[in-house]
Amino acid sequence: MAFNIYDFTSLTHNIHEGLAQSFSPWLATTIEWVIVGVAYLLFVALFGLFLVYAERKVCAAFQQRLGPMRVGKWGLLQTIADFIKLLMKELIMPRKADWFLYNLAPFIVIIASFLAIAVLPFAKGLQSLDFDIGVFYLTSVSSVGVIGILLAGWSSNNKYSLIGAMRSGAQILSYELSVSLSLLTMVVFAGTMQFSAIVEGQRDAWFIFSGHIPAIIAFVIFLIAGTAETNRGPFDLAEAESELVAGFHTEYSGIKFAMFFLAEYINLFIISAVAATVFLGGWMPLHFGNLESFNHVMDFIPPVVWFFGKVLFVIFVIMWFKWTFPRLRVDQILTLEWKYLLPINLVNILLMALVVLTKFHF
Amino acid sequence: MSEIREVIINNDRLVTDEYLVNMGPQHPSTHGVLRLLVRLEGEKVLNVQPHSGYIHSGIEKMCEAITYPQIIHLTDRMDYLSAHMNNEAVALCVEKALQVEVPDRVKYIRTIMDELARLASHQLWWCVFGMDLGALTTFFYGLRDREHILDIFEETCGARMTVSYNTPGGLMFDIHPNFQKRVKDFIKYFRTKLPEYDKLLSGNVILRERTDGIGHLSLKDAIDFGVTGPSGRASGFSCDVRKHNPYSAYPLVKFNEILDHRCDTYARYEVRMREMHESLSIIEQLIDNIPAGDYAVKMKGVLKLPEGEFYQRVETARGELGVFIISDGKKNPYRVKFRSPGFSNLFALNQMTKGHKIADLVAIMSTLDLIIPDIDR
Amino acid sequence: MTNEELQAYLTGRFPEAEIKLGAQYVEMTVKAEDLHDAAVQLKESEEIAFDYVFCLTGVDYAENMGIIYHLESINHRHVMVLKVRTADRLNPAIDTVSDVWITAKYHEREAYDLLGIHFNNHTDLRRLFLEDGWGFPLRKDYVDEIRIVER
Amino acid sequence: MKSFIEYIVSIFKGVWTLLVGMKVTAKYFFTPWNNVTQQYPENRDTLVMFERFRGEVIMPHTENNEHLCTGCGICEINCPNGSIEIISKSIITPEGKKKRIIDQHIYHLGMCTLCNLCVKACPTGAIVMGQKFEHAVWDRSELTKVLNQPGSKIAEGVKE
Repeated sequence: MAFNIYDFTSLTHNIHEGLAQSFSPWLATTIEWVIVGVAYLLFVALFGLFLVYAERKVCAAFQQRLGPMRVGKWGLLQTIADFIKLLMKELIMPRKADWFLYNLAPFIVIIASFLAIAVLPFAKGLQSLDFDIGVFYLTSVSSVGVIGILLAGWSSNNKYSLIGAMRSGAQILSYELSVSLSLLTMVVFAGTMQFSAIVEGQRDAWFIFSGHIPAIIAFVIFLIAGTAETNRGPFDLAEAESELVAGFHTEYSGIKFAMFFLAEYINLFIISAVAATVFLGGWMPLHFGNLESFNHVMDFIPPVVWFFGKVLFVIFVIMWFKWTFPRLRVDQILTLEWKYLLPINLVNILLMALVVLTKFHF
Repeated sequence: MSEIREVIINNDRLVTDEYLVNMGPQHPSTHGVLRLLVRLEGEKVLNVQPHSGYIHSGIEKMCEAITYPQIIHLTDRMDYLSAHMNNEAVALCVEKALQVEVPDRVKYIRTIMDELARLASHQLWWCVFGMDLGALTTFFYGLRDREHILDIFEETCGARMTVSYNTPGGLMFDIHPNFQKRVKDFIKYFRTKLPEYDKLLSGNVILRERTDGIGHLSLKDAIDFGVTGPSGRASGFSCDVRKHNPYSAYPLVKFNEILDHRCDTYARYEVRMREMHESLSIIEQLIDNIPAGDYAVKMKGVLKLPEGEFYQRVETARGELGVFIISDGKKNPYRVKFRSPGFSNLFALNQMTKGHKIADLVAIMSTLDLIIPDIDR
Repeated sequence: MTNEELQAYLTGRFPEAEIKLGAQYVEMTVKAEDLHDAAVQLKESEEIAFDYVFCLTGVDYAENMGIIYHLESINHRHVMVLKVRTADRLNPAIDTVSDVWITAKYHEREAYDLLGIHFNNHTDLRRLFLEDGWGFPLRKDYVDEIRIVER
Repeated sequence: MKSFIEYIVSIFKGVWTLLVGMKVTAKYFFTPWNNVTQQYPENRDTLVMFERFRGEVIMPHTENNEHLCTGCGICEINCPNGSIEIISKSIITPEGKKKRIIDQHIYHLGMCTLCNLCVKACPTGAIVMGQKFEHAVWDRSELTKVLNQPGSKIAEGVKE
């Protein structure tokens, strides 16, 4: 079982072989499922905690503060302490809330996030679902989460929650278009919907460089629409603190609130990971045409590091948005989508198609 | 199910309802304990009814039981962001009744302190306005700069917010030896930070979209509702008491009354931003010329106002503050009335928000710069 | 107009009212039944045009209640004080001027809340700060043994 | 066509204003040494309040346990909140004269608004404003303090 940090194909293959030899095929598959599931759960929980910590530190730095400093060195254990506190809190449900839907909503939100994570390639061979319609799958799964938000808002029997949920519904349904269309632009360029193939296609140059103008436009649109998709500032209308108290999760407490909270950060990770994969080359190192020695040095850095570096960069940019801009109003958010992003996107697809047809790219 | 279909078919459209939402008394954007009863149709605001009294502390009643110097410390707690101006209003009113002329030094220091308090108040307003619109970072930048002013206050007056610095006949203490240097340092520092405020918020396309043309308050409405201060001046209502009924050292300084005729939320925003520049220039004109002299006139141990009615108008950071004292010749006032600016400003809210969205309601309320203890007293 | 000119003008205009020059402002006392009429005239007359009420104070004089309006004209920049007394102290009532000056509507609510002065024809006369059935704290005979500690 | 150009220009102008704002926050992000946070309980040793800071009313005592308070009660009259109570007692001085002196200077910190009127009114300067500001206690009764220390007496030569 050779362990290679540049290529995980052999590792996963060996595990599969080993299991298949020792157990019946049915049992082996079940064990694989469990391993993959536990791995994702662990990853999501830990990365979610890290992101919460990072958000607080980044926001503090933007605001000339220090952020959490008390729990652990540099406040490193702060999010863990917060998580324990949330676990121990009493679950309070409004009296006339719809019991079933109220309890179902956080699960739908978090399951939707888990589904989307499955197709992301973390490194060569480190990907659990490699569909040939990966992009298609991702866009469809990522819109399931809004059902959870709508349910949460409706079932809480709270007017603020309801307004928040309705805002969120209108917003996510609209911005789904832009996310899909900007991804579609890149699908046109890549010629495939399979994530592993998209990453492979960026071996020589990342799409944002090789696709030049249309790719950059698509990237910017994807960032904006992705921020809106994850309900983060300046598009955080669904929870708009100064208007709706906490929006759709006003009435949630304890672990159920933690689920919404975690889902928000996983969604942030997913959007950033997709941006990194489709536009910034995924786990592919930075390569420049003929600079052999430079490319060689870049190859030396493990793909997982490349992937997470890019993801964290995109996450930082999205956080930067949130901590700089005022929030938009609900009609402006729709204006931005339907009058600006969508037309630009459609023109951009045409432009991309022209670029591909004329082979005017690197 | 068939019932619903029937409704839809019969009316040819979906039946929607208006609904009531209670904003406050515990709500992040009401800045304290104001309760707004908002009637909504979807996101659209149909009617706003302010309900106040959650922090009514009976200051006017309390004043009837205490002496004139003691009243001053209660006014700190009305509009806590313009504590200096509130103190000064009472002090001026008592001085007017007793026909005491305070030394020039006192007038200068009072004016500088007023303008510093106005700056601090506008800084806090700016950062809270940003926060109400969702730009949380502005909150910390505003507070960071306000801290410098509060340090100046603390060094000279001994307290950061409830300063109680004015007394009838002068000041509680003389200025601290470091005062002038600190103020000059602050002016230099803040002149570098003000352009940053503009870059971060004023020019921002999202802010402009959120504020331009929102919350229109015509000049006539502003006068009818008695909306004063920066909010009134943004509607073209020339209501600056410093200009029309000057007091302390205001007749001696050159400054402009900031007027704007656009009447919308952005106008109210910009009037306050420009007032900050104006305040800085007023302080600059005075800080080097503070005349030597006493910091207070020697007053009697027990102040007794002559029988009569005395009114003093002062411009606080939120508008016109009136102190009306009716005296029956005793050491306690017979009746004290505070005409607080926030009170009149609040009730124009309904007029301004009709037909706008919930998010606009928050923005408009924020530009009125309401301080709830000021309304409830 | 200066205070003297204003006094002369008002004396000519309101022969029934009692007009004197106070320490600061011209003070005009009208009878309760003339209040609304006087208010309309003060606002509508071009020469004086008092369009801005900047203060409205209710006072409990031991024998009756008084209301003091501070008026300013935005165009002419002169100020006057309009005073009126109610007939009764226990159930004071007076005409509203909220249809003349909108801002008076809320100041009158405050006066009603704290002094119990009833304003006739007021469209929305509810308590503003306190609960119904509280009592009227600014009246001189208001007793609250629990919350007010006499020293 | 004109409106189309305006549309494009408005996009670029809007994005530019956003970038200007982002530059401001980025400036602070990359200069973390300018942070303004004060870590309060940790910096307690170096934290110095301004000399005029009003934290509480105190009565300074000399090393011989002497104070300057004559028990005249002017501070009690001047206090707007009734947070000062003076309890005085009669003694016979060595010369055989009857004299009223301070027994207990009771100060209710919980009622005090720190307005400085008592300190300003005190004819002998017996009470001053202290710098302590950490007043949180477990029981409200702990906020009632007796300012003159037990066994203390008035310093020599203080004019009545």
